[in-house]
Amino acid sequence: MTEFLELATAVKRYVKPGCSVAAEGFTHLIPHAAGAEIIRQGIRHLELIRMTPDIIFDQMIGMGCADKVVFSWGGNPGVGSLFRLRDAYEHGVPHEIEFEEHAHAAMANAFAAGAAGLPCAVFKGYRGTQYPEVNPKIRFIECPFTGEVLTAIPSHRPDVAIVHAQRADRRGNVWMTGILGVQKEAILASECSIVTVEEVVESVDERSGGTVIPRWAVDVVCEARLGAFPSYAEGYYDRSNEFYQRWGEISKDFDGFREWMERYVVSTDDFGQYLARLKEDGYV
Amino acid sequence: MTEFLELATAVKRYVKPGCSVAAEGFTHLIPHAAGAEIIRQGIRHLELIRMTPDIIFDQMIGMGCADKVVFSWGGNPGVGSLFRLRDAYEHGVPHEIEFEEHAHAAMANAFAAGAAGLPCAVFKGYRGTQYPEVNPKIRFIECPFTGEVLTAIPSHRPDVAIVHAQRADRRGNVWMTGILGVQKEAILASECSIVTVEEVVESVDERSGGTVIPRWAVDVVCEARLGAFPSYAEGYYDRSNEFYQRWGEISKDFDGFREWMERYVVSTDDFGQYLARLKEDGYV
Amino acid sequence: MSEPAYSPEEMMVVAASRLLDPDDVVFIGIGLPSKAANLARQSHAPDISMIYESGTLDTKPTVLPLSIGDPELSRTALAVVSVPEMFNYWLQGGWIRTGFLGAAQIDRFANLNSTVIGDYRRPKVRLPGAGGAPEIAGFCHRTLVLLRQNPKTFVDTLDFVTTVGMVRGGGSRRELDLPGRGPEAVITDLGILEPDAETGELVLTHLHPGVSAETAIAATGWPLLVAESLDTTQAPTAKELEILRALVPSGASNFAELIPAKGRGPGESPR
Amino acid sequence: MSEPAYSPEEMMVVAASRLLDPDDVVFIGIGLPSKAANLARQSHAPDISMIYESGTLDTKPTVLPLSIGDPELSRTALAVVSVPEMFNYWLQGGWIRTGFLGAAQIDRFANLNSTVIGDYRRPKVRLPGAGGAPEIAGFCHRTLVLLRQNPKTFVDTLDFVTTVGMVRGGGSRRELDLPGRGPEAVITDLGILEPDAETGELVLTHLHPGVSAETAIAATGWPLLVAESLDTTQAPTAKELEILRALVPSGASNFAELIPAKGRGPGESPR
Repeated sequence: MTEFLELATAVKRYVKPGCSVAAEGFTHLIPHAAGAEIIRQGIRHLELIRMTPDIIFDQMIGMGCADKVVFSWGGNPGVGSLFRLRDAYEHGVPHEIEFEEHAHAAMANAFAAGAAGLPCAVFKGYRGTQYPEVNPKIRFIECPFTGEVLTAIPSHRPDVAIVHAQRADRRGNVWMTGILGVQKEAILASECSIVTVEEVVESVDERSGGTVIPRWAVDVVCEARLGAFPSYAEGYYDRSNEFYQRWGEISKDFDGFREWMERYVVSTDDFGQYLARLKEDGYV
Repeated sequence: MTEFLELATAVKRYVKPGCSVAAEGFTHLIPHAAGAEIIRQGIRHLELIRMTPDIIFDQMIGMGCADKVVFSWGGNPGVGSLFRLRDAYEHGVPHEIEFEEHAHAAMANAFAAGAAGLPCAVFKGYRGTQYPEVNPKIRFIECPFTGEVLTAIPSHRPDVAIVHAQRADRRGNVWMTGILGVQKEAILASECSIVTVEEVVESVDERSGGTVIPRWAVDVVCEARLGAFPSYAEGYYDRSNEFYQRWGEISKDFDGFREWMERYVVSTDDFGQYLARLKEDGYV
Repeated sequence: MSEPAYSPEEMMVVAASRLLDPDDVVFIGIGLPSKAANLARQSHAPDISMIYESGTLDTKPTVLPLSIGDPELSRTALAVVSVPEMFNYWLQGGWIRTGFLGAAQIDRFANLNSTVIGDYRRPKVRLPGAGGAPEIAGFCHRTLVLLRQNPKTFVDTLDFVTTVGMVRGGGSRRELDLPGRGPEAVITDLGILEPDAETGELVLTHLHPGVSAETAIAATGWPLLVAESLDTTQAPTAKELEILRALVPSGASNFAELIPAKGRGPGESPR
Repeated sequence: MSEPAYSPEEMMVVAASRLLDPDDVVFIGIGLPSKAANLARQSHAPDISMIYESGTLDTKPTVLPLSIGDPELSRTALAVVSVPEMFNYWLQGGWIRTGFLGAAQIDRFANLNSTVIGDYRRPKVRLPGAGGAPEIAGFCHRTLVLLRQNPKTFVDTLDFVTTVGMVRGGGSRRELDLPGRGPEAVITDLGILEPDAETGELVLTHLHPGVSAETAIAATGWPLLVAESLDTTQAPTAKELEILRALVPSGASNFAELIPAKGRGPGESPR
């Protein structure tokens, strides 16, 4: 059954060096507060899994949290590059990272297969591309009925899933609405799950829309208001496209990035203070 | 794009002898009006596909529409036997039918794989059971990564899907809510789809709950009020558990069943008249 | 205090309901398992999570559903998922603690038949078939089985293996690589049987009040093993019987009254 | 009537938008494809079904989304599905008519690279990668590709094959058993290229007004085939330019204003 913890406590207890961590949320509901807390606690040697690394992984990569990154699209959506990811990939800055690269269809299927307790996902993908040459986890099998060649990849079974949602009720049932990405799959595929939420309410259900994940599939709920910023929480606040656009200048130069992270993330006590300082300095 | 047709016209145009027909709806939204229309038109030699044959297939089997039945649970839910299915299986009445038998997990996966354009579904099922001995479509493959033995079955790719839904809008977008079974999968897995609806409204969306299937995935919409009776349409009318309980006496004896079908289905013009006659005679 | 009178079926349902934990997550077959789970929720296990294969998670019916997809189940559910999602993510994914099943036949290793009586191709009785049972028994952490005990149901050899319990005993279930531990108890109208920890064979461990071991042995189609210390089930309490008897099955719907006089407007929810 | 002035990029987006049918069902990549599709919906194709890989089916944004998952997209969508459902049921299932892609490099068979410039392991430029492109190009009935034409983008040999077009030409795409027909047109800032029906190699078939074939040939890293009858694209109309220029990207959100002063009550929808 679900435990209610402070985010710092939850991260300390469950996110250990060496863990594989799926932090999902497809453009929407990206668990930025949890990502910042991992950085604040200086946790290293993580295997980070996310379809779209986005700013959350760019920050963690640049701050040295990752030994490995599993991903399928590593850009700043609509803006351009993720410079910390690029610097790690192109120049091993701040250190060499193993990159396991997929296409979206493969990543989505790997999460779905993990959620379904399967060792691998079978789909039609990668045909004719060079990905099978650079990723040994892409293999091909034959349909036992038609002989058609199908693609197989291992399922994702992370140690920890971290997702953000709009609400949980007091018992730990989680409610989310809008673009759901692979968040449900990430929770169900992982050994344990931490869900940050905008607010804790008396009760949740699907009767006026949305999706509920029952409390017995959720290990920890942490209240984290605005916890998806600069991503968004539908019904609560919009995506800060402006911050996404500014992230380029913030992160382009490694030293400037480290200074920025020091001021806003490392030296702040929590995400609330991070946001307050961003506000003070006119970022939002 | 969606065509709006009278149910009789849609059935005549799309349900031809020799067709495979998936008529889905898991307890809820069972397309009884369409089933009755197939019987009324005397269409035979069908391959009927449904997880739970229910009264809809019991009627079609007893009236000689089926050459083959693909199913995973063939009882009258909470009541007992489907006597027409049993009579066909046990005694070849009214004629021999080929039965292809699955478990629910397999049927659900076969529809999902069909919807996903895959030739087969891969899951963990049937382990230790005798089904693989009696159904040659159950095969086993190895995970190319772990060597674990997995179950494979061919996907369902029916010629026609028939489902019932609460609403369609005037452009053919279909809205349903409540228990959705494998209805979406049946529509997407099939060559063509007929959706009967309680009502046609100005517009539909998911903003206050429910699921929408876009018009470009639906071939035909037919208005069929109460078209799921004695099953139900959440928000419109409840399941007639009483009719399910009475179906045993109606269908137990073959001759009595044929007389009943003659009076209520064959000799009526449409489902409205069928329901009116049921009402006259105190069945509802 | 006088003991209330009760039927063997009532004893069976009450005994089964008590085996559900207060925070259990139960995948429920229709019929007696559904009765027992609803009794548990209304007595000692108000927080129990009830799951029906139609896709309803954490449902709280106030009337006893006739089918696994009654409107009462979806209306009172915390969440409703598609049937593929139910079987893949929730069941095969390993999230369900207890599977609650009935059957037509059982053997000494608690393997079940709900497919045919007689030959598969031309049986004496064609039963409904597998439904969700094979995978419920494979992937729930444990299984509870409810069925009446007599020589027709407790048989030496199943006519068809629909669902595996302890398979052929010993380590044979583990060889199938099924994550669930398998049957934990078989609750009958005579008593409770549990698989031996080593051999996996069912052993009679409890008798219901007034039932003798001889009766249970005579009702079993194989030489029934009887535990050395045989417990007696506690009789149903007055409270349990009261709740059980108040569990009214959901009935008919008069559709003519339920359909609105005029169509609803666009975007207007009919709930 | 004086011709309105326009940029090469505007010409490219307008030309691309015209290739969408009024009842098209389009899977849209972010950036120029998204601009072109939104222009189409606001001009000749108001009924077009726009699909973004974030799960939004038939969305009708009023502002140009910056990402493929902007709130504007889900708020105005007919339906929002999970990402596994989007890729499996809708894309791989064969329901999407047109895939609308960009890339960093293209070769003569319209194969695309959006992964790396240089060596895969230690590239000169690490690009964002595949995203949905390989399967969009494989399973949509046809693909339209938008990219600027110059020797850095139109290359003899891709640094990495992220996404296949006509593969190595001839029947090589059919051998991969991909259901979609592949690229139907490549729209650039200079003109339009289409694969030859036999060989699959791209042929320059249209030049935008004022562009010469020599310019297009010089901008191409392989010996470019030019159609015998070379058409000139119709210049953007004043109306098209007006709509295009009014397509304002969605901007910032001041979260402090959007969060309610106090928490919402249970069950109350925040919409």
